[in-house]
Parts: sequence; C-alpha cells; structure tokens
Amino acid sequence: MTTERKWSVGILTMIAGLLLLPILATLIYSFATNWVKTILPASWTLKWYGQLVTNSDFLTATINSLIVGAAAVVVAMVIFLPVIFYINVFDERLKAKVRYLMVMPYAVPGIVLVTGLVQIYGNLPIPKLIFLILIITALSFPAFYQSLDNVFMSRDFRGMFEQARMLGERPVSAFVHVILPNIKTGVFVAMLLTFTTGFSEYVITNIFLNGDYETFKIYMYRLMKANGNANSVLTVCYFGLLILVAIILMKLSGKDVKAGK
Amino acid sequence: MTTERKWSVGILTMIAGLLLLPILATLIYSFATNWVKTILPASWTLKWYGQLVTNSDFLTATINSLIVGAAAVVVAMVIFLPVIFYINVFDERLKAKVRYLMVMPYAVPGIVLVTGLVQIYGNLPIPKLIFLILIITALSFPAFYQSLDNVFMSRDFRGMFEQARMLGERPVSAFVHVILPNIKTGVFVAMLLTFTTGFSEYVITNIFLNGDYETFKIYMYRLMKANGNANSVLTVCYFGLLILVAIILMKLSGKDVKAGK
Amino acid sequence: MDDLLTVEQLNIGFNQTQVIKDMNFGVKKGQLTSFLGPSGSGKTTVLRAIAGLNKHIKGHIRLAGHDITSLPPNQRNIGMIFQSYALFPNLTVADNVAYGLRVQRRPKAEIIKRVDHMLELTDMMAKKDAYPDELSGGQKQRVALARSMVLEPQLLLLDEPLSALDAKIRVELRDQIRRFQQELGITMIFVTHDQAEAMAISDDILIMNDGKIQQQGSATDIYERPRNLFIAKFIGNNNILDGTTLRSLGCVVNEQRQYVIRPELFTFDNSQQVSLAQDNRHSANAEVISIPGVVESASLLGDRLEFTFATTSGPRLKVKQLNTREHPEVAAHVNVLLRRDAVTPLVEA
Amino acid sequence: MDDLLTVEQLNIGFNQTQVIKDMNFGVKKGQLTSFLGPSGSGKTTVLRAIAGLNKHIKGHIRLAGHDITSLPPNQRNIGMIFQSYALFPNLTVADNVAYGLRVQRRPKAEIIKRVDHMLELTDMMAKKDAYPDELSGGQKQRVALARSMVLEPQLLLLDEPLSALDAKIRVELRDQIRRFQQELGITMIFVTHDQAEAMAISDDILIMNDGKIQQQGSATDIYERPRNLFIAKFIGNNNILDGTTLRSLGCVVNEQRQYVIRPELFTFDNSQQVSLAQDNRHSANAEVISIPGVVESASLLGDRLEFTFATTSGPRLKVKQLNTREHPEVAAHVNVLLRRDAVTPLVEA
Repeated sequence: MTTERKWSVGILTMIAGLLLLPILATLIYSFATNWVKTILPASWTLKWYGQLVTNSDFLTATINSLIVGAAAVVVAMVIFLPVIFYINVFDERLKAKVRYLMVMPYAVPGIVLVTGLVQIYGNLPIPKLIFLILIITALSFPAFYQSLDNVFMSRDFRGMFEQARMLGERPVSAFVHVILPNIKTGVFVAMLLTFTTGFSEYVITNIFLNGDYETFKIYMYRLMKANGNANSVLTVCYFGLLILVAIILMKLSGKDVKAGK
Repeated sequence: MTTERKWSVGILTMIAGLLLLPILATLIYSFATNWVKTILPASWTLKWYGQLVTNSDFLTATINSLIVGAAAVVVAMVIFLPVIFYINVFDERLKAKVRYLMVMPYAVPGIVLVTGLVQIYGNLPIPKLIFLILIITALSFPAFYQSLDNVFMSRDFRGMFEQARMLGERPVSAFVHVILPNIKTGVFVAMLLTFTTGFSEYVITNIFLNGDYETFKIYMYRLMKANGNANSVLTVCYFGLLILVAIILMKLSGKDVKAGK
Repeated sequence: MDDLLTVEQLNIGFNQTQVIKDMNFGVKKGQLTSFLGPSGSGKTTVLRAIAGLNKHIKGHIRLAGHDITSLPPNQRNIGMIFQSYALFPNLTVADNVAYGLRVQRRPKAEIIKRVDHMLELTDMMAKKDAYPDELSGGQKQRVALARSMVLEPQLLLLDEPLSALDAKIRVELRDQIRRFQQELGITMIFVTHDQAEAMAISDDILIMNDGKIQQQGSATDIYERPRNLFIAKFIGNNNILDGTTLRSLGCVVNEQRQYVIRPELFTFDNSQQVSLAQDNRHSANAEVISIPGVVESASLLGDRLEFTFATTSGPRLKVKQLNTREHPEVAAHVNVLLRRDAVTPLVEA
Repeated sequence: MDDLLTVEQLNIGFNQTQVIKDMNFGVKKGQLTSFLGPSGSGKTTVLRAIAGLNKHIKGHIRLAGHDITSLPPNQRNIGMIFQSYALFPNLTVADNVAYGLRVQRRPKAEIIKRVDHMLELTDMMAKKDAYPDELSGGQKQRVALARSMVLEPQLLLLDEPLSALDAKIRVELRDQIRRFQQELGITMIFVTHDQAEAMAISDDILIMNDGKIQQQGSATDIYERPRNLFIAKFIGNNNILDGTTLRSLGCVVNEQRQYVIRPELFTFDNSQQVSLAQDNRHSANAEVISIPGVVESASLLGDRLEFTFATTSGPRLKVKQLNTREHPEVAAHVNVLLRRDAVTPLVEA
C-alpha cells in the first residue's frame, strides 16, 4: 500500500467515523435506562421502544407522513414519467432546457417558499394538503428526472421504441411493452426518492399547514424538546428508514444503467 | 409544435410556476406597507429593508453564517482536494468504494446526527464550533466530490499528469502547473457548494450549539414567528443569495467538462 | 421498370435548414442497394423517411406502386436494422425474434415454426434462451436480422448495421447479410460510410453528399468511372491529375479536364520491353505508355505494396502492386507502364 | 550489438495476475520498433514500464547501457506520446511545445528558437497561438509530437498515437511520424493493435500476445514467415492449411505440419499453359502446381478483388488479385497456379 493510498483511506475513514459515531451513540442511548457519566450505560431496556410504538401520536404522525410520501409518488408517476420519456427520447431541444428546472430545489428550499405560500394559497377554498403535495412533488422533480435520465442514456431507447414501431406496434403499446420493462428499476429509484422527500418534509408542512397536520418529522422535533430517550428511539427509527432506502438505492441505482453497458 | 411537445412544455411550466409564484408573492410582500385583502398591496415601502440592514442581530447572524461557510470551504480544500485527485487519477479500486460515502448526507441528515452529537461531543473540552464545522464539511464531501468527479472524467488528467512527468516535472509541480489550472472552475463549484451547505445549516447549529451561536437561518426562523414583513425581506435576501449561487453554478458547472469534449 | 421503391422530389428540412434537396431515385426489387456517403451526407435521414420515422418530409415515397408517404411506420411492411441493434433486453433471443409475429397475433404453432427457422438460418439456435446482454455484438445483430426477416418485409433497411463491430466480425457479418439477401431474395437498403463495405456487397450504390445524390451505379461503375472529384477522392486512393500534367507524361488528353488513374493499373516495367516502350512513348496513340522515374518509397500494406513513384517529368504517382516476390527496390530507376484506357476522365468538374 | 534499449527478464503482475511473463528483447538505435498485439496482450504495460510509469515491475531495463529500472520518469530522458494527446489545455500550442524546455530552465532565446523549429517541422507554425481545444485530432497529435521531440529524447514511446483519429488522417500522420523518425534519427517504439499500421512503418516488429513475445522481426519476415497460428491469423487473411489437405492439392509437404499460403500469391491460369500445368501436377517437385476448381464468389475490395475458390479436391482457397481488367467470372471453371515456394510452414504448432 503506497503512502498516498494510506492517507486517502485514512481521510475517508475519518469522514465516515465523524458521522457514524454520533449515530452509534444515539442507538446506544435508545436502549439505555440511564446514561450520564459512564462510557456505556449502566443498564439496558426496551421500554422506550415499547412506549413509542403504543403511542397514538407516533402512529398518527407516521401515517400522515406516509400519506404525503405516497401521494407525491402517485402525482409524479402520472405527470412526470410520460414527460421525461418524451423529452429524453424525442426532444433534444426541450431536454436542453430542463436543466434550468434542475437547480430549483437548490435555489428554492422550503423556508424560502413558505412565506409566499401562506400569502398566496393560504386563503383559497382548496385543502392546503393538496398544495403541500403538489409543491413537494414539484420540488422532487429534479431527483425524479435525474434517476431516469441516467437510465435513458444507458441504452438506445429511441431505437428500441422505433424498432417496436417497425415491428408493427402502435405508440402506447410500444411504450408499455418495450420501454417500461427496461426502465423499471430506474422508475423504482425515482419513486423511492420522491417518497422520501415527501415523508421527510418539515418546514412547509409545519408552517404552511400551521401544525394542524402532524407528520413524522414534526413529531420528532416536538419530542426532541421533551424526552431525550424517546427522541433517540425516534431518531433510530428514522435513520433505519433512511438507511434502508439508501441501501436499496445504492443496490439499484445504476442497475438498468450497468445492464445497458 | 406536436401535441406531445405542447403537453411537456405545459407541465414543465406548471412545475416552475408552482414554485415561482410564492417567491414572487414574498418579494411583493417585502415591499408592502400593508397587504391583506387586495390583489396587490395598497402602497410600497423600503422600510423593512432599512430596518433589517441596520439591525445588529441580522449582521451578527450573517457574519456567523459566513464564518461557518468559509471555514467549511477551507477544511474541504485542504483535506478533500488532494484525496479526490489521487483517487480519481490513480486508484480505481478506492474510487469504486467512495460511492458508499456518497449516500451519507442522504441517510444521515442533521436531525439524525444531532442527538448523538450532543451525547458524544457535548462534554469534550473542545469548542463545539469546531465540531460543527468538521461535521458540516463531512456532510458536504459528496457534493464536493461529485463536482470534481465530473471534471476529472472529462479529460485524460492521468495522461496530462504523466506527460508532465515525462517532460521532466516532479509530482507536486506537475499537479500545480498542469492539473490545477484545468480544474479551476470545478474547484470553484465545489467550494461554492460547500460554502452554501455551511451557510445554510440549521438543525445541528441550533440544537448542538444550543442556540448560543445565532446563524442566518436561525435568525430567519426566529423572525418568522415575530414579523411577517421583516421575515419576507430576510427570505428575499436568502433567496437572492441562493439564486446568485445557483446561476453561477449553472454557468460554471460543466464548463471544464464541456471544454474537455 | 422493376423498381420496388421509388422516391420522388424528396425534400427534408429541419428549422430552415434543407437537409435533403430534391432527391429522386429508385431501388430495384431483390437487390441490395447501398446508400454511401460521409457522415452528415443525409443517408440516414433518407432511410428514416422511407421507414416512416421522419414526419417532416415533402415529396412522394412509393413502395410496390402504393404511395406510403403518410403511413405510420407500423403499417408499411418495412423492416429496419439499427446500428445499436435495438434488441429488447428484457426478452430472450427467441422472444425478440417472435415479437413482430406476436404483435400480428399469429397462431402459436406458426410462431414457433417461423422463429425456429430464422434462428437456424442466422445460426442463433444455441442461444435461443439467452438474453441480449449475454451476446456478443455480432450475435446481437444476427438476432436483430432474424427479428426483422421473420416478418418477411417487402423492404429491409439497414442503418450502418456493422459500425459498432470489430473489423473481423464486420467482414463476416457483411458476407452473411449478403448471403441472406440473395438466398431469401430480400430487397435491402444498406446505409454505410465505408466505401469498401459498400463495394463488397452491393448490386447498386447510391453515393450521397450534402443532401444530394452524387452518383448511382454498380460498384464497378463507381470505382472505375467516378463522375466527379468528390467521388474520386471518397472512393479510394486514386491518382487525380489534370490534363496538362498528363500530357507531360505523354498521354494525349484534353487539357481542360481532370482524370483519375487507379494505382493498381500501373505495372513496373522490369523486362527487356523497356526500349520498346520507350519507342512507343512519342507515338501518341500507343496502347501502353511507359513513364520513367524513380521509386521514392514503398510501404507494405500486407497483401499489397504501395509505392510512391516520382516521374522524371515531375508529378508523383501512387502505384499499387500485389505483394509477390518481384518488385523494384526503393531508389531504383524504372519505368512504369500505363495502358491508355486506364486514364479515366471525370464527367463533372 | 547496437541495441539502445534492452529489456531483461521483465515480469509485471498486479494482484496475483502475471501480466508480463519473463520478457527479453532489444530495441535498435535509430529504428522504429512496433509493439503489435491485440488489446490485453500487454504491449502498453511494457511501454509504461519503459517510461517509468509502472512501479510494480521486476527485471532490468537498460537504456544506452545504464540501468534505468528504478529511475523516476522525469529522469529517464524518454519521451512519450499518448493516444489522448494529453496536451495541456490551458496553454497555447507554442507554450505546450516549450513546456519541457521551461522545466529545464533553458535560456529564453534558445527556447524560442527550438520551439519555432519544431513548429515548422510539424507544420503547426500557423496555429502557434491557438489553444489545444481549437485543433483537430491530427493537429493535436502533431503538437504532442513536437512537444516531445523538442527535448531530443534518447527514446520516444508512442502509445497507440493514431487510434483516436479518422482513417484518412491516420494514414497521413503515420507517414509523417515515419518521416520525422527517419529525418531526425529518433529511436521510436510504436504501440499499435493494427497490423497494417505496424507493417507500413516499422523497421522491426515485436508481436505480443498474452504477456509474451510471439515473434520479433521485420514486417516482411513476419508477414511472409509467421511462426505460429496466432500470428498467421492476426497478421492477415492467410489460407491456413494442414499438410494432409495440401497433399490432396498436389503439394509435397509434411502431413504433420500446418502451412500458410498468402492469397495474393495465387494467379489464375487463363492461358494456353493449362495443359502444361496439368501435366506438371503429378510431378511432385515442379516449380508451379496448378489446382483446378471453380470461382465461387468475387468481392470487390476497391483496388483488389477477393475470390473464394472451391478446389475440385475439396478445400476452399482465398485468392486475391489486383482489380485490373482481366479476371475470371463467378462460376467459371479455372485453374489457379501456385508456386511451390509460396507454401510456408509454421514453425510452432
């Protein structure tokens, strides 16, 4: 192992350690009866987990977040998927313009949006939850687009679509029979990203909906101020969900792409 | 214009509109003396801007955020840049493993970290600000890496480095004379992304530092609860900063890359 | 007239740029016709128009007498082979080949029979249950051929089908395509930018450049009698000389025109005939003229040698000979012999 | 012995895989030596070891008598040309060429003089102030050549320098490189996977496969007397026949061995000599044997025609002839003539 390699491995390990150590601590804390001055807790318990799972606030918050996440996925699938296919396969010029939309969630985070949202949509006679879902979906467009864009670049989908046409298929059948089956992991990744964006949203839900609709993240902040151990349980749950999604993403992302090479 | 094109343009416009309309509203609100029931405000003023700029809390918060952002940039440049060059140009195997670090900020957002951070680093006799900066830098590693990764793939930097060696240069001179000048926009993009991550951090700063160190974002949340107009001014400032950065990023990102094609 | 396909007054333009300009041509039934030209010459654009994959066209395309200009691609009974193979990666080789028959809702037994027949013909039976990603490039393109040929299209279009393959496979598959075409009597249009490829397999070649047809004819026609400078340069390593220069070498030609002489039509004069040829030199109508000079360089191209021959009167000539054992050394003073009828004038300037 | 470079017992391995196995060879001063082989044969690995860019090697590399095995690349006085050109995009053409001289801290006047000279030589003077991204591929590689040659290295390594270029430019630049090499007397090692390229410009060719040297010799040596089956196949479209088959055609050969016959060494017998040759057929030691058969196919390769000739006694032969006006038609019954000394045995099995 060369010196350069040792240094690089060391720095990468440090980065990972800096982030993983606190998570380990949280994990331990969530199982501790009491943990103040010792290196490891004095005794262990599952009490905090039990308390949380039977807590109706926790269940409501989780379900509320699931609803937002799922709704965002449905909207994205119905509206974004056909547009992204069309742009990628047939419309080079439009594709070149989409990159302007790509910076939006970066330039327009929730905290920038929310003041104006209250101002504009606050008084309309349409349920605010619907706006919330539309806004979240719009914010997740770039992630949705990007996950599919890589996939569309990995094979000659235009050729496949046109070949299906030459073999006698009409356009919609060609899309369903030839394109969909070959982008399915990409679509799954896009769905997962949109779902997590919806599930994890905090700022807009909290301020725009005025705290009337308690989601997982809002519940988490509330608990943070109240109970340290219960909070660490919630953090562990949340981290568990994220890491699960991250592992799935890591395994899947690039699967269609790699297969296409 | 085909039907498909019309539909696609319509949907993309809708997505942009959904996000831009609230921002427009905030912008108007920040210039309004009073705006409740009318379509446009009754009269305009610069009062809110004047109040904010002369407010010492605002100045302190901005400076505090600038310090965090700048410090994160310095740490990243000193530690990440050499490692990323080495990995990209000489160590295919290590490069393949770096992708595990890429999902970290996604799987480990601030809210998951913060409970454990308090637990572990809370009682050490080292200023918490230092940990904050290290953590933020670690979280910005993937963005930093990604902006340079694209650049490194765009040209044969290995060949250029080796050619400089064959022409008589020693390794460090070869890096300074041949590599650096040709990745400079990529480096700038990476710096900008790291800076914005640091400047915008909220959760960890607020909870880990216990509100003792008021940053721009913390001040923003505080104002949100207090004064609508002043808050919209702050939002406009923040959006202004982000959009400026976003425009620079859009212009620059891919510049080294494009030039290399 | 036995043209299966006729294209009349074809004009194609995108965004004010005219890509194809007033094109007219016919493709004969049962033949292999190549569209040959450099990239950007418009050959693929014309092919896609014939397939129905390009909607923005003006003019008429007739297939077997019917005007198909405005038919959608799935109703034209035309097959197409893509450079990227465009196999469906989620289906096995057999299912790929069966795809078109299934769209037509043919009876199961018929599908099996016809698919098996095609797999045998293309020698892909052993890979019947494999997925496209498990195949080599050459195998992929054979599956793509089977998938299109099983539908027995009236016309099969091939869009640079060999460009993505290695040199060796390219030659093999090229010969196979020609064999399928001849055995099954398929009318094919073969798009390529490789003049050697086009010459090796075509009955008829259509050379395009800049959206226009430059010349249409057999490989021999085009190789031996290029119409203009573009074709002469594109087709091979011709000696291109003007009339004045040729006269200085002893040829009786029109000084205003340009001429080509194929490098393989020279022979080195290594016999006692030298004196004889010398005598002939000034008798302008002689069958063979003899040109004195010196061999400047010789480069081994495997089966051939390419010589640069500096004539005494000035111009350099390229001379190609088979790599047999008798040939002059570099720096040798020799004569090259040139038959009078090897000097071919260009029709256009 | 005038070897400038000698490589002894070279072994290179990464992660338990032995990439280069016990390699020994020499490269002569002032010559152009090619490393020729398919991808993965190890030719670039050896080149990089000579350059000093590969640290994990065992064995000895000597340049002009000095052991340079453990010298860093910047102290070897060896130049290198990359397939990717590796120009420095932030510097102008002139500054790229001056780079190495500036590292050596030469006086300004000397730098200007030597750079200008190189730019003239490579015909890049007009683009002196251009940046690399404004140049075509061929121009880029000429700048890269100038940049390396200006340092007057003892040895210049070229790693597939032409692979990224179009066919036409590839041939032009190939000839230019050869000219520089001969005019400036530079010792060059030229890595390529293209046998035509190697044959066209090399004094000496080293054929590699699977980390070993298969044969070293001149282009003519290798083309006319391939040592083994790998080389015979790699080098060209040889007829490879075993002794038994050749005997059935009337050749007196060792039945245990394999033979190659280059397709261009056959000639069609279209004269009155048919009867004579027929007579010769059974007199085993005749200079020329005549083989009866039928022309199965002819394919036009531009300057040549390639025939498949089905002999009456069985085996198919490939025959190549120049594309002149006299050649047999497809399906014609003719004899081909083969000189006895055109039948070359393979040395190894």
